[in-house]
Amino acid sequence: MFTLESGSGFWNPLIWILIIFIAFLLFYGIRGFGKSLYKKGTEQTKAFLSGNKEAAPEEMHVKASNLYWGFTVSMSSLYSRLRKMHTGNVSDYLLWFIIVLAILFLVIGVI
Amino acid sequence: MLSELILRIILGTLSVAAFGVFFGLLYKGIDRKLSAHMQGRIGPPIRQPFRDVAKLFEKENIIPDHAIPWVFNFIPLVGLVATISILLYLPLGGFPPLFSSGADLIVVLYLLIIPSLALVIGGFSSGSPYAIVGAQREMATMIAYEFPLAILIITIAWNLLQKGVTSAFSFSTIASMPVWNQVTGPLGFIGFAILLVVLMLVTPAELSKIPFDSPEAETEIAGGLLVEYSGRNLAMFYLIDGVKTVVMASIVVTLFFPYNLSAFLGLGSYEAMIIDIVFYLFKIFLVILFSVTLIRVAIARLKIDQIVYTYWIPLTLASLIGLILVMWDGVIMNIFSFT
Amino acid sequence: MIQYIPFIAVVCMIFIGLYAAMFRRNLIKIVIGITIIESGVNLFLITLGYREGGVAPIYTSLPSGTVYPEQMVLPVPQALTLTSIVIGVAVLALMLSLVMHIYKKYETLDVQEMRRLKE
Amino acid sequence: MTYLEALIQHSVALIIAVPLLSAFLMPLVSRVHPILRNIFALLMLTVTGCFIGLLTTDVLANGPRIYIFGAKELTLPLVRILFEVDGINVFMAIITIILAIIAVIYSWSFLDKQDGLDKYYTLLLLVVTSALGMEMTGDVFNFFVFLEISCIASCALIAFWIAEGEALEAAFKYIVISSVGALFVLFAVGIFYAQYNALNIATIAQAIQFSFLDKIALILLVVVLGMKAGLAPMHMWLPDAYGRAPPSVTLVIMSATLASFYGVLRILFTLYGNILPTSIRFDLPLNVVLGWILIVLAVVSILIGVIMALIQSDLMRLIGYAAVAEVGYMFLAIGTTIAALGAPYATVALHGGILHVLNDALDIGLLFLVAGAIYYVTKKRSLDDIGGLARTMKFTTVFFIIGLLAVAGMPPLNGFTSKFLIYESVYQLNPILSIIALLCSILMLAIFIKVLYATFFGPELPELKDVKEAPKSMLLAMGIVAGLAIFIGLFPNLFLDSLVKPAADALLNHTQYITTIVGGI
Repeated sequence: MFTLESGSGFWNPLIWILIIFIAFLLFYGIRGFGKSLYKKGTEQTKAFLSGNKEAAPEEMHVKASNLYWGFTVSMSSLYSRLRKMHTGNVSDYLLWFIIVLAILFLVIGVI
Repeated sequence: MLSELILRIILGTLSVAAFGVFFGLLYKGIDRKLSAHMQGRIGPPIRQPFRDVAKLFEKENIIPDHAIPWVFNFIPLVGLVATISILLYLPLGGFPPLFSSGADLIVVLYLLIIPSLALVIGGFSSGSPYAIVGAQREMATMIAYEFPLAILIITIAWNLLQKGVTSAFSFSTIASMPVWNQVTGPLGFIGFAILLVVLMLVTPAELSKIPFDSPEAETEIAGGLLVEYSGRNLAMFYLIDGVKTVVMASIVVTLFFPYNLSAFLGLGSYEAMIIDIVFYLFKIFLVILFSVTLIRVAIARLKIDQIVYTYWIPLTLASLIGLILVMWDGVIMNIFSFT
Repeated sequence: MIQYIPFIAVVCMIFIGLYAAMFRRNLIKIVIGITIIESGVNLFLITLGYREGGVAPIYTSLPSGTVYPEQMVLPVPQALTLTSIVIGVAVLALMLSLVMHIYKKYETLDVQEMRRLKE
Repeated sequence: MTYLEALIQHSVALIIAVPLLSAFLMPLVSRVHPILRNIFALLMLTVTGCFIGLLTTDVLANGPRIYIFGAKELTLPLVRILFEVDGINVFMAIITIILAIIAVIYSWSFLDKQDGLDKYYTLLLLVVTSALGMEMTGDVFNFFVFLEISCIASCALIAFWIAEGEALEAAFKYIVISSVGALFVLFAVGIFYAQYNALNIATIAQAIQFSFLDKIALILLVVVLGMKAGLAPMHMWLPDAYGRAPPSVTLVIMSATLASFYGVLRILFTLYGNILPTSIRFDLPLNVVLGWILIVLAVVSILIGVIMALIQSDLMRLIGYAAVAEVGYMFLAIGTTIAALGAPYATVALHGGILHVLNDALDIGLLFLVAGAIYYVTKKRSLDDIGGLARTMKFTTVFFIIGLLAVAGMPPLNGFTSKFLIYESVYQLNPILSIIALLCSILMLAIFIKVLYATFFGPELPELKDVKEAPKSMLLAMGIVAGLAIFIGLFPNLFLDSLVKPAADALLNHTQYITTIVGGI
């Protein structure tokens, strides 16, 4: 009754939640055997920077626009094309609307 | 009925967790020993991973200044728990899955994301520049290998669907109808062979092993994601790594080699059980040997853009070719039979 | 042929309006373009309501000799057009007030300059 | 007739009347006291919600219900304004009212320091009215009128932060796009009236012939409503408008957007339901051609939404692009349903698509609420200027993580349930569709993980040292949505069986909709 069935597969969230809950209890208990202490406020809690000096917080924080830099650079040709498409000009918005209308008109109306 | 189900869930979870952790660490030991021998070293004893975990539990559990403590502590547990939960849906040791109607291939594909996601969030929450670089790379790797993996999973299900199976994504269906028995001609066979190779190459990235371990590259970003983790939190990630190895190997075995020896040999109940479990462990060992140990000994680490390229261009193309071959499989045979 | 002229006018008006909205750079002209489209559509609706030999559907002032109610025109298109005109006025007022405010902020009416939101 | 029966019978009209009248009472009420104004808005929407609840129980038990304005019985000629309500209508009405109530709760503290709030609430209630009207009317011209009301009211609301030039720009773009679109809808209405002398959906659907003019009307309606729903490549207004409106407004505009999506469903399944299987040329049935067109546009939406969201640095705009991708998933599902009309998996895809409407509203809504909370405490839009908020905004962080996992379709949240149904049905039409859907949902995860890191993690920034947790009413609003998201994720069948399946049946079984009216004359 609580299984979501798609005809090709199934998914029962409740069983999964129970499993997760029990496993969580188990491993939380196991984790409790570990040592929880550390020396607060000492050199220990500084970020590891291979011995370099720590920068100011603003510089330590990687900015959002730099985050998937590698991905955006490797797809830069696609992005330049998409940027060109999103002109921000309201006339172009209308133009796209008319283009889609025309294509559909050709596909359904004429053919 | 309900209490029976709950009992089944509790016992199943506990036993599968024990199984996953034990064999995960054991195979890790075997893997380390073997790769050491391949490199001409003696290597650590096989029980070394168990000692590592025990030792990590005795170490200080440092929470760095820039970390968000509650996320930092919580996320390794979530990752481990989610990884364990996958094992309950897989056919282990030749037995049908414990909760065969609980989750299917698509769900498991998503559940497999959670450990990697835990690594990413843990890395991001630790506030170290190295960890952030590592987390970005892990995310990029994840996007990269999901593409061929998705193609592969959909292909297997689609092929079963063409055979008139209703639950094409169910693990028990897939295990009872091995893909090799479903092909009608050489094209399908070649297609599935390509897909098997793809899956074997996705496995090391899923487990972030060399050559796809740039998220944790010790030599350049000092352990990446895990650089700030220590003590019991690191032990949790260590366990995730071990359990995930078993999970991935079990998925490979279920998708491509779900055969059992007992039916073949015609054995009785107890012998059958034992021989199936042994055979299953052996199959897992083979998968780990080929897709983890051999690859990581033979190849050097790839850069992150090379990883993305490898998965998005050659492997995606290969799996698409596999998909097309599988789709053509029956069609070509029909053409021949018509003429 | 003569009965098609309104429809041709409708199509022409819609295309003129679209042209103005798409290729004119002045915001006011874009607004005018939209009103032209609207007038075209209104003309279309009104044209649909025309019946040969029909009379206005007003009981008190029926011409003598009308066949009731067959000759009476169904007043739906007129009602639609009235509604549409009212809505059109609201839209026009809103658009013009927006244009006014945009001119205050951007100090231009060029649609090419009004592109702070893009990508 | 008992009191309750009368209430149920008139609830159809009251659902429109209550928010409409309270919208115009709002300026008077807000003269008295601002808090009274807030309570009044909340109360009236709750009353509307109760009527919707009553109507839902009745419609699900007794089938479609008609309400004729100004007459007791249906008479010929059928030019009366009439509302017809069946499973899909009440489903959409429930989504609209949930979003509206949450928006009002949220704006309680979100906009407390702004002026012009009496007009704000008036317009907000008008958008809600128009969305409900679009979702319940049984008349194409009425649909146009409500579309225009929603367009005018939403446009004014988008320009609510009038001090920013960008808000005006977004509003102007929105109204240009919407009014041109609405005029084309009116043109299509004219075409229907010219051919069938009727404005009633059921009457037109019964008589529809698929002449050349009908083709034009179909194309106009589908493209315009697709544009209003945010289908690529006509989606550009959506990130502009969603990104610049106050997030509480975005929620109600989203309900108007989803009402347009409902319009597409109604037009395809009911209005053209009789002639969907007719072949147009080359032995290609209309449903296959139309279905594949929708699928192609949907895949383009998913890809563009996800890819463009990756490079956004403005948080609300980023979520706007994610909303485009989510709309793509819905269209993917209904495109598959139409292309494979009659196949068993088509029904599953439709269930997934309809459930995804609810999930999309909740998930994207939750993300917008979180973005609004971040804007409220930091007064910064760009992701590049914020960081380390998880230390002070614990609850908001948790809500954002829930929203992130839900929108990326991670189990066990609600986004997964509908995407699960979509993946496991569309692959039967073509495996590539499922592959793209799967991949893009993982890309979506990557995008929002980036947002999670950039806003909530990282070192404590000195300029954001003294930010506080968002006010209670905003937390309450986020909490309600997050709770709903988790609840649907854990008990999907509850919603699937009680609401989604009747809605899908109402769409697939279009003759019932027609005979309820045509048979009643």
